[in-house]
Amino acid sequence: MSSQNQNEGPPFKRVLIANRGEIALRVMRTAREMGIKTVAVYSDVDRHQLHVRRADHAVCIGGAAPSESYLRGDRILEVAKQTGADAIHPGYGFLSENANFAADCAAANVAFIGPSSEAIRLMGDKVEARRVAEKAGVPLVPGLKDEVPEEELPSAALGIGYPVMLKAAAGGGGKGIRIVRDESELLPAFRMAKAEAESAFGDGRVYLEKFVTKPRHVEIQIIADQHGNVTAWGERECSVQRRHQKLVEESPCSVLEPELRAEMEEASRRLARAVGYVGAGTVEYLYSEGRFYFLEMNTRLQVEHPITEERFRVDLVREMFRVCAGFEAAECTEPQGHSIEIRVNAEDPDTWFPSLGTIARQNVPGGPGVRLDSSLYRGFEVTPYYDSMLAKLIVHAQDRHSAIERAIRALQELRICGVTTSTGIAMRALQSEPFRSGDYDTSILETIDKRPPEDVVGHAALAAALTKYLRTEEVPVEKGAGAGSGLPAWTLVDRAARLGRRIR
Amino acid sequence: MSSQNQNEGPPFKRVLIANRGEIALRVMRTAREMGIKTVAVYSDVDRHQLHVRRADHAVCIGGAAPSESYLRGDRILEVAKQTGADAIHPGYGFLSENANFAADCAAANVAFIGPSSEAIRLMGDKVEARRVAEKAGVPLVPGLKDEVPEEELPSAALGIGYPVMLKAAAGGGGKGIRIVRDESELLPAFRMAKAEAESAFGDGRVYLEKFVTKPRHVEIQIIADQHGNVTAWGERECSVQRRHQKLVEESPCSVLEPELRAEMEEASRRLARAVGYVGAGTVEYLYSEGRFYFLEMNTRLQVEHPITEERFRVDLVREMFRVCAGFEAAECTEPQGHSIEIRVNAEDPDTWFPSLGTIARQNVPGGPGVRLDSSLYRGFEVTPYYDSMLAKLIVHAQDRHSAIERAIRALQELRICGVTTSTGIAMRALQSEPFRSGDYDTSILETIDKRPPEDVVGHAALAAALTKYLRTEEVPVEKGAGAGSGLPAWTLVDRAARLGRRIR
Amino acid sequence: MKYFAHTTLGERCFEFRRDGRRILAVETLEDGSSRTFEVDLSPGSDGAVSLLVDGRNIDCLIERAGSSTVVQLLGERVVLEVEDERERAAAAVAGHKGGLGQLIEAAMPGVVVDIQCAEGDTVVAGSTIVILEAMKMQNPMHVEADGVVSKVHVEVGQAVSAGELLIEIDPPEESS
Amino acid sequence: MKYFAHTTLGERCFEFRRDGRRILAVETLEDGSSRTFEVDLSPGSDGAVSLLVDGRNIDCLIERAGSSTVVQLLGERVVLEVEDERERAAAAVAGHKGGLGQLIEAAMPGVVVDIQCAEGDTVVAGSTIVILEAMKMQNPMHVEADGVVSKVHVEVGQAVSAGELLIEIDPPEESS
Repeated sequence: MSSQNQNEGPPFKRVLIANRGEIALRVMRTAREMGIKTVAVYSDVDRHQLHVRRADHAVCIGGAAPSESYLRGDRILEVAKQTGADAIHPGYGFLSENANFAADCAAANVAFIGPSSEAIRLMGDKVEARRVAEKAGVPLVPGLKDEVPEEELPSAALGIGYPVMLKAAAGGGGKGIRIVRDESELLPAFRMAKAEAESAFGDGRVYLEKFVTKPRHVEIQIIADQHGNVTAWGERECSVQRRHQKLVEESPCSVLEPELRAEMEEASRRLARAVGYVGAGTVEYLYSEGRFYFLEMNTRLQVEHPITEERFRVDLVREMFRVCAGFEAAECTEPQGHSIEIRVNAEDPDTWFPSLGTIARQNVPGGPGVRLDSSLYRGFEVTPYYDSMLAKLIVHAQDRHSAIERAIRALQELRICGVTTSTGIAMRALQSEPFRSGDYDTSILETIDKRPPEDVVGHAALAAALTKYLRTEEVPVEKGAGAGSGLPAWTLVDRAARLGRRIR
Repeated sequence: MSSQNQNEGPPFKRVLIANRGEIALRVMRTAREMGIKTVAVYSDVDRHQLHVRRADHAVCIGGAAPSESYLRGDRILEVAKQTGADAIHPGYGFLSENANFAADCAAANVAFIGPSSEAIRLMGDKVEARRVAEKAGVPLVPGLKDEVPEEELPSAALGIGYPVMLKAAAGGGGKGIRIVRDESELLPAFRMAKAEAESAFGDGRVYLEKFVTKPRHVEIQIIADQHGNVTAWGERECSVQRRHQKLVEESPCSVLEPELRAEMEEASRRLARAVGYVGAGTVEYLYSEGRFYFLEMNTRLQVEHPITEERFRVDLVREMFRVCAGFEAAECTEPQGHSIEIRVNAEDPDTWFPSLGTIARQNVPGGPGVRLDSSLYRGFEVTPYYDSMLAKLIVHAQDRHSAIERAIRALQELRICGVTTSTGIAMRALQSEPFRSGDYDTSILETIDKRPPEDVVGHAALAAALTKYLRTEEVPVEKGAGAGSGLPAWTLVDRAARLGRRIR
Repeated sequence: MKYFAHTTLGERCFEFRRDGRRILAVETLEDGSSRTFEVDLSPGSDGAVSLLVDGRNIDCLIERAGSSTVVQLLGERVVLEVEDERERAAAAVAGHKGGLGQLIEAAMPGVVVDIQCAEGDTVVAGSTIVILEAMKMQNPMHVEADGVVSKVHVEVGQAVSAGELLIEIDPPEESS
Repeated sequence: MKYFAHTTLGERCFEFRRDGRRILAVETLEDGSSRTFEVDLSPGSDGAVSLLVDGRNIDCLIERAGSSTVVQLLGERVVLEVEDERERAAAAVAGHKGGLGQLIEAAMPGVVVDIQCAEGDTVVAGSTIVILEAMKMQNPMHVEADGVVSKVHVEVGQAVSAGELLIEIDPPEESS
């Protein structure tokens, strides 16, 4: 493997970015720095989005609904041809894991910045992916693929190791699941589960699977080139989730031993090699008390890739362009310190509903160790058409403790007006005992106290009451020095957004 | 030397920050991350400044003129006592190199986050500083302290090495200076210089000094603790200057050989030891074609400290707090990549006049490798009372080429409305051949073309003409999708700032 | 005049008095005692309000959202309602709170993917009543207080806009 | 109607025509030929204007500063003046440019630290005439065109506010 060479020259002439929002900006920034011209595509409602305004060229490709624009692979390839783009970067979501689109790009002789169509197809089919993983020696959650007769159950459970889980074949959403902690509970539980499944679903088949206790989501970043090199760039822990959506990610994982990390990296490399992978990819695992189990492989750039970038000081988008153009993957650098990402989603922290509206103003954090990947601008409208993630706040510091303090400090500086965001709940997670100690799992958001601290509520009450006093009793307020504009001194920011009926 | 220990706990309980603007924020950010409470002091006109709004406590100390507020050491110490602050961080400028204030802090039993009063005094006196440096074996620009008789001149000049400079003792501002390139020119030049000096200043004394060709400003960052450890953190090159004010800084210096760097670091350590230095300090040198000469030592945090922080991943403010509290200096880390800082000053790029006004809006850059240390907010007023530096843009990338591209990309994203800033001239410097090649010296801003590129001017002309067309012919413009507010679609941002008469 | 701030952590009661540039705030505590502090307010054109309370800084941003006030400070978002004495008196005259019906409205534009009630059903506070799909997410909407479904205005598969009335709920019979 | 943009790199001349949502721009080049391009304009509430010129994106921010227009784009700041046909005609009637006197005004508040002329002095374009100290910097102010100092309104040491008249200069005698 060669190290990066600054004299390589731009690997492509012009790249079409088949995405929107922060990830389109992310890709454009690196493309611009590499001397690659950028082409933005946009839907009717996105004309003023930053990804359009920051591009060298921009072409409208259809209506607001993704199916009419960002998912229109045919239209996008046409634009690539028209504008002379020799590469397409799909970002994440939309067409990024669409094997057919990757194949179409190849057929049209436009480089798809990602793995081969075949690799996407294999990893996109969950059953197929598990099969390939098993064959490549990547550990899966132990379990039986078929129902076994009652008499074979105890030895099967022993083989898997307690606690085990009995799962109705026809079940879903947690229904029809029973946890068995030792052999004495096994047969009674099996019989009850069977009877329940029969009556609930009309299908009495019950499978045996390892019950993963205290599951943590830990994933490995890999980059593979066309010369057979597969490099692994450590892990990211993404266990702070709600509704299976990641909210806070960190790297490294605070409980991963170096030996196990090496094992996970090696397993990930084997999997990548098994499918002839080229590009950046992420292998997701369940980690549980010193063991790890394959979940799936994401054959694209991951939302949370910046925390890997900060620790390794690598530009993963640059590497994607490089390996796609045939350059050798960069040699892995020595990671440093600790990095945390906080996703800023437009959503109500209590209801987790999307929060729609117009961004009236924003204050962004700055200073040492703070990075903001944001699609926001004043006047930005949060619409129901697209993902509710508005921005990502990434911090890096010398150790985990400092990174947490820095993340809290940066969140204190960040303010977004016009919609409600998920940052309050991220603040709660960062300040919670389980997170601070590192001893947490994917249930963390269900277990912690989500209310703001009492002194903060008290100060808010005073500020709100005082503001109302000034408005109500119409005291002529002297303008604070440096306040600047001719606004009435106590003018409140009026919410353009209509808030849901919850707040009354 | 110990490496930093996250279990140390906060080194101080509460720090008063005797400064304003971006450096006050910079110090506060680290203090907050370390768990140290912060006290802001402010002048009448600064009530709404971010350094006040981000502090835990804030106290008004007087009028707008620095002499009535930020330079009032007595008042500041009083506030420190009142608020229970056990430390004072002076930032840069104001009281940061005031030996008496440092002594007063010591007498009042409040930690001054900086070196001893004595070290400040020694390094603050230029003559004394040169004496100490010479004694410590730090090279000075070779020259004679007294006039020598004509007959001794040739051998003296040979000892110093050509080219040499003849300088009128009473001269100043470049007057009465003659450059001599070889011995044949020496005596005639000496006689003419003497005669000129006699007639111009009534003082015919002329001194001989080394003429430093292609001078570059290169400085070494050091941190010294109370246990005799002095660590050196590489260099910063600050040769992009106008009116002796730095505008763009980079690290490392692109022409410094490792051996010379080691020599400069060692010389700086010797100087620090010679004055019993404790804290962060910077030794400034003139670098010229493989040699370096002592200029002065700044006994405080330097404006451009972030480029060192980015390369070494060290928090220099944290280290200042630590060594001041008696902890051992952190061990020096291995520097990585290349870092560039651009100062954002409110000033007209043609006249270099300060540009006063109110910040109507700003767009800040983001994404990988970009840091912004800024005191700006919407409504911020640039007043004549204080320094015109509004913000610092810092980038880091894997190598110098990428860092330059990243700095350009970030400057393209940065927009400040309401005042004129120095970023246009920084852009010119970054894109100039001398800067790109690394072959430049302190004259760079005098030599490069400062006009914007032709295609940019053409696009600006089209945009401005089109906007006027829309206003003049009052075409009802459909609002761009996502434009958001109810503003008339083509409303221009009106400058609150009154521009000088130059632009007409 | 007294100002009452209702928060998730209880009610706070303040009175204010001008004293030149400064404002004195008096908070009445639960036990009837009170404490006074000096407040210095600096409102900014960037929407932020800086309050110095006896020198202690509270840097916040205040938005109104309907009848509520949203305060952002220190990275937290506090939603509360502030009422002054006159408003409280008026509300008391207008009748007792509670016992009124609820209107379930769409919190966002979306598609109704599930309706978990029928007219005449008794529903309990906190139960899911409708699921709206928006932004590729299933968003359950909950009942806020016990009651009886009086009218269902939508059907499964129907696209609705924000604020559109979905379901009406009457108070439970025994309390109306 | 034609629009003339005066830039540091010469003059550009444009005409515009609406075509539904799009605008057609016709630029007249120096040799009298012209080129046409399609312009799509998106003005934003954040002050930015996005122009697509035949699909090529020009993302800029436009401010007015007196009679000048300031355009920020790609990290550059371009100051120019735009005049339409009517304005140009009006200016031509109003008389020839130049040959007028100059008023030297304080570009910023500050203190006069040096006056390098006296009434009656002949001054040449580009020469320093007054030095103002502001922000701890010495700021020299220059003469824009040759002339004769007719009035000095200030003295050394005097504090002046922005825009305050410092010195009046008449046109050189031979040209007035």
